[in-house]
Amino acid sequence: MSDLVAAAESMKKTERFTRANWVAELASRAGLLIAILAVIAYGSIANPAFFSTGNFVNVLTSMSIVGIVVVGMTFVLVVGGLADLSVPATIACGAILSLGLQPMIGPVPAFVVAIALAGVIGMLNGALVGYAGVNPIIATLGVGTVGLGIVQAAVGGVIVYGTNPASAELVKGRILGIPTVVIIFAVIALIGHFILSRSYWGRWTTATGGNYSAAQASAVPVRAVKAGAFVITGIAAGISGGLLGLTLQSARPLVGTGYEFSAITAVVVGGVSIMGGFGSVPRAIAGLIFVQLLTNVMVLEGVRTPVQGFVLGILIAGAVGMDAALRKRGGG
Amino acid sequence: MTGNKFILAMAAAATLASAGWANAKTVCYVNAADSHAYATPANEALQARAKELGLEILSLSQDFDVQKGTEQLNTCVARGVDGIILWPLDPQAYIPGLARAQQANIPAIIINSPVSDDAKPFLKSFTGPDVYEEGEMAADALNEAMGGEGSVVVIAGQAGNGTTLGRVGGFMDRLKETGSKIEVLDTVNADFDQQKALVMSRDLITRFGDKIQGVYANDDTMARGFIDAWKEAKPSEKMPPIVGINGQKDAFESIRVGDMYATIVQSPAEDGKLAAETIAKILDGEEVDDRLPIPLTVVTSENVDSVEPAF
Amino acid sequence: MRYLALALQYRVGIILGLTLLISALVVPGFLGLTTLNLGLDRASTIGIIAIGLTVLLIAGQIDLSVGSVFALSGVVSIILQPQLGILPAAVVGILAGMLAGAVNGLLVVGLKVNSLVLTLATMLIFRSIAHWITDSQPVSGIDIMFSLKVSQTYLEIFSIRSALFLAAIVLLHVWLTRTIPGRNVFAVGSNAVAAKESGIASGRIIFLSFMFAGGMAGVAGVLQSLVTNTGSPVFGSELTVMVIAAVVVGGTRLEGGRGSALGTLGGVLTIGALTVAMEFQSVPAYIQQVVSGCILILLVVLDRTVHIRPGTGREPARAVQPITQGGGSA
Amino acid sequence: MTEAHCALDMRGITKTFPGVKALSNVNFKVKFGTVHAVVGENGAGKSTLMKVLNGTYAPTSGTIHIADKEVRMRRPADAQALGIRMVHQEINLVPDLSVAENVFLGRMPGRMGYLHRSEMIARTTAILEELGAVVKPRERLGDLSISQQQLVEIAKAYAANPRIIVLDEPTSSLSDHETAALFRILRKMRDDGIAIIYISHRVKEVLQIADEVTVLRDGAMIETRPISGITSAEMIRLMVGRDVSNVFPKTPATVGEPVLKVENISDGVHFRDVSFEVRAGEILGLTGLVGAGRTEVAQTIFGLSKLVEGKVSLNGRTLSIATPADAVRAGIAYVPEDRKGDGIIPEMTIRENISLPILRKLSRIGRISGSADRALAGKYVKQFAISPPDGERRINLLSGGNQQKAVIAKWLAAKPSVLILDEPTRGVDVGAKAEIHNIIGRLVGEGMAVLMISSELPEVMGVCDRVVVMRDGRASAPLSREELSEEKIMTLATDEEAA
Repeated sequence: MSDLVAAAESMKKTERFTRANWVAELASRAGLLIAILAVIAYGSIANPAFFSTGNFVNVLTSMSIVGIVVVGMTFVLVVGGLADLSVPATIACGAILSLGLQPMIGPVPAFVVAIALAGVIGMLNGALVGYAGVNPIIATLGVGTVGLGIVQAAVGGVIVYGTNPASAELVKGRILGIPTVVIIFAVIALIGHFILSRSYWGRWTTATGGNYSAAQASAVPVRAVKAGAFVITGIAAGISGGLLGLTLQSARPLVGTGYEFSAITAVVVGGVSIMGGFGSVPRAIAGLIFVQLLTNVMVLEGVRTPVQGFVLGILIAGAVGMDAALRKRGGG
Repeated sequence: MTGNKFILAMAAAATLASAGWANAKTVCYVNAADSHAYATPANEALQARAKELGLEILSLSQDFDVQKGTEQLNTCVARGVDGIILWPLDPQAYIPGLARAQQANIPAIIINSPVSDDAKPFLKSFTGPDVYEEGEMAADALNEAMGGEGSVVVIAGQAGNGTTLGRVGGFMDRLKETGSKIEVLDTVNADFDQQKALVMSRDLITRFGDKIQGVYANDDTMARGFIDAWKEAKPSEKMPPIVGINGQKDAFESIRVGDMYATIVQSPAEDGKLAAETIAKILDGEEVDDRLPIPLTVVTSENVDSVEPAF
Repeated sequence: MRYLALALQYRVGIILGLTLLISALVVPGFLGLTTLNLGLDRASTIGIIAIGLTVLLIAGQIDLSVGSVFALSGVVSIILQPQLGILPAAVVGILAGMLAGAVNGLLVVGLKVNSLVLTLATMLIFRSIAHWITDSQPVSGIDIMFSLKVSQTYLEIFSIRSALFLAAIVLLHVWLTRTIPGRNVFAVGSNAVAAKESGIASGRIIFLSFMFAGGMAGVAGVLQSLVTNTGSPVFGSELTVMVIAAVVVGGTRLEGGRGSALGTLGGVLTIGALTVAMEFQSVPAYIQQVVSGCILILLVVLDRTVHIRPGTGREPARAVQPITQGGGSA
Repeated sequence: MTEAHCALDMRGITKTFPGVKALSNVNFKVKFGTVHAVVGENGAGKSTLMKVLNGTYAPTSGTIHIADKEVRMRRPADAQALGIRMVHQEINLVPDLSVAENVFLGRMPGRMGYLHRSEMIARTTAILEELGAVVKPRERLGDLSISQQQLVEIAKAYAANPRIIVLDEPTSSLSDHETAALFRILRKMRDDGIAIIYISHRVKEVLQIADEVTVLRDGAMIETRPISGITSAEMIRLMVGRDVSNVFPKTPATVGEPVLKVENISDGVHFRDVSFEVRAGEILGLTGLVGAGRTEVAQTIFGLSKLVEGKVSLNGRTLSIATPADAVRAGIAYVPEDRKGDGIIPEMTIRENISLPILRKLSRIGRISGSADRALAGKYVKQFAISPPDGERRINLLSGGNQQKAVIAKWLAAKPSVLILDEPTRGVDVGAKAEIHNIIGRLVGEGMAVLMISSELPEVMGVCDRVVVMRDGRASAPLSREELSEEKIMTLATDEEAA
């Protein structure tokens, strides 16, 4: 969100060539903030239960797990990698391993191994997309299908239960009144934001997505950078899956279903361009916050599940339409 | 008549297809999924029992996809198997397939979930637990726990899914039937997913707060989601009575510590076994009842130590 | 190298042949009319949708919403049966599919947005509408005997569905290779700029391709609903991935400009044969997933890494690749 | 000559872009049944004029008459409807369709949508035969060589039965045999009454094929003359036509040891057997016609394309360069020709663009030092007077010249020992051009070795210490400053015998 405030400030400093440009810029940068505020305003009026610490903590807690995936997915979109559809497999892998390996090697090593293996799935995606040049949709779809199949074959139909209540308590507990998962999410988001906006790897990521051949000609190791985005997403999804397993204390192969779409939705609604080269973690998280608050309000208002899907669909379509319109006008 | 020709063709195809097969009778088993907490042990039990009975099982997995299942039913008919066991995921969609099976003189039974009455003529039997009945039992249990009045939330499975339809339908119908004063505040779809149930329960608790005097979850996984949400939101308050279905191990645990009021145990092993035995009987020419239930047990704190969890 | 190139060109045929060969060896009684009939019938739902998607992918676009359109059309065609009668309702169902496709096309062409994300959105929207109008309950048709008639087998090989699919494939083949609009679809997908400069209305072609894809998904959905006498909002949720896999296995390029009806036929039959063979052996669904996933990856990696023709220069004029670069590049 | 013979009459055409006057009051007349050559240096306004003619640009002022009727063209389709066909130098065809389908793209013969394939193929075969092209009509276009594709482009324009056909450097990728065939068909088209506008650098070819020639220079029409009244030397003089020494002040520098040395390199496709060396404190010019392989040489040295044969060494050390990152590490920098495509990351700021190649050096434990980053950008923004002087500006909002300065800054930041500049002043206005030349001069003054690719002869003449001329993938021996003359370079670049 600091990004948005900074954006508003830089708006004042930078003069624009035309009015249309100015409006486009404002809409692009502050639009989401306004939308979030609008949802909060509506929610507060419509339902007294909405504007309460308890509810906001709930929303934060609920979005933390998918939020970690969002951080990774931001890298994939920014680098021009379209989407990582293998997330459900990676999450399942993280959840099942982090619980299933507990009795053998203890909770912490199990968690680490789970994330490492998720990273390996990410590397496989990365190798296919970055080095072999396979279309990301097909590559991640294929890897995801195979990965999920293997996970299912490995555990059969068995629900994997946690055996270490202490680790569950740790994850479900609160530190200074803030749920631990929220803190973990915040830390990962900060790290992701740092990498994307402050580190050379992040700059490379943006450059590769912005203009692949120019980045290549500028000595950026474009293939590695592209692959890296998928590794980052793999690791993020692994962490997400691990935490999911620990909070639920149970894991099934299909535990990660739908997370890929939720993550893509948040990132796209956040205004990160599907074409790559533009976007930040705070933007994506603002998108996530918006979607989550909207869902929260809808559930509180008793809107039926199918209608919620409808609204979400309209939202994504609107977001990409706006992105396209702004791009045209912004002269990119 | 085309019908006759049709059957003839089918019979010819059947001989063709079964040529080279062992003499053992082959039964086609269209199951719900291969990798699922309830379905897997049920499948395994069915396979094991069938083997004992000398049946060859051709196991096809729908993977919770009705469309796939209807086509698999065609595969079974065309394969000219001796019998069909179907795990329906939809009350209607299989009827034409079952009708074709009948035309081909292949006896069919269904397990685990009911289908609409239109399908009755095409079925020899319905074995195993009835998701609709489970809904009814859940209504009774909740009615008892709440003294016949109060307001509840229903956490349902996937919208449109056969199990969801049965378990919600049975529950609602039973409440009406018994004249219970229990009022349903809202029904949400949490897709049999613990995390989704957790997230939605948080919102439900925020929305209704203490108005939630009881909870009915379509399975224990989602019940668990509600329990966790309640503990987060109101750690000091007493848990409202929660009724789940399936009889999972952790649900038993919750009942023991008082987090949950009841679950309904259905044994997947019994479920599978009964189906295998029933089809074996039919193939031996015996008459079977059109409804062969397996015992469903409502587990509360009273009997939790004497009943085995389902899985 | 020459043999490799040749092998690569006909890889779909080879994969299909291998699948059949291995199946015949492993599965007793696999080779026979029954299997053919079955394989065709099993493949036809995927196949009919794949026909629409083949055209769309050649034009350089993608539609993730076909699974939802499939459900929506089916629901519409069943729910209207009491008012309109079976056949008119079926027609309306197909029209609903075309309308859904038109919405996709209009948004992609009009807003110039990336079709991947846009159809991700409409996938949610169309599915929601299907849930909405049915109240999430499956609806059943008025005449079950009609369903039986629709799903009958003729000449021991064809069901109406599979005959329709094969006929459509032949038509598609003719259309794609022998007609001017068909060739123009390739031109738009391969180099939209060059096509436009030569006076081809690429926007209209893309729009119509979307409409066609929606219509075909509608046809498949309506047929499914007629065969099962049921319209359910949950139908087809797993279809899209299978269809895209079948089309891509058939050698159609996800970035546009390349693809063929016969390739799609090969891809669809491969997946159909694979499914039937593995089901005959009671191979668990998850292993089936692993196998088909591996085949998919193998084929696309081969496609990317081995260049069929050595020694020729690079491709002329950077082709516009809407899927990877966004739809609005015209 | 009656007016009815006048196919095209462009009167008083002026075209201004923000800040640049690309064409000023150009009068240009072409008769039916003639081949009319348009010659001029790069940037003389030829391509702008042709874009006005084919409806891509609307002229700022002036009128266009086709066959004596005034016309207005808003888009290329309008021009096509009027019977104007362009053959671009860059191939713009559909790689996945067959040759015949490309020839008839947008106009395939058929009835009710059904394609008359045999007719299309027969007609294509006939056209290709007339052109003397060894191309099969059924072949997939993407499988053809570039020169074959070029022929298909020409065949496509010809097949449309145009009234006016514009060919932009059509022979740049054709062999002698193919060129001869092309001329044959051009003559036939001329005899059929088509007006042919022939844009070329190759003076010899112009003399061979054209009936009339128009010389453009600096956006103005210099002269139109019948070909019989002009010699090659005269034509070159008219094209160059300015006092070279004043425009490009050459700062004297002390030339030192060889820094970059390439020996017999080839990439297997575009060039072969190229050798030269670049010495410290010197600017080596690499010139030649477009398509001669200059850019490919630079890209190969920089690791963007694969070196198949030969040796590249820097300061006596043989290099093995597989990627640009290797080249940067070794001390080679490359300012690419295609600024939009390869030079800038449009969505990024000036600062982010400048520091891209050396980000790792600016970083500690992965984190980019914000102050070092800003300082670097600030330094170059100031030093190069990039306008607006704000490193936080998105680079695609700058003018071409300022973008180019930023791209050069990007590479200087990497502190290379050799700087390769590929057309560093293309599409840049006069003021920025001078600034860029100053910068280059300063750099060699500080002892840097510079390899500069340029098509613009005055620039090459004015700035370079020695010049290597390329033609058809081969490099000439370097010419020293004393040997340099525009005529000599032109001859080397176009003449078969001299190379």
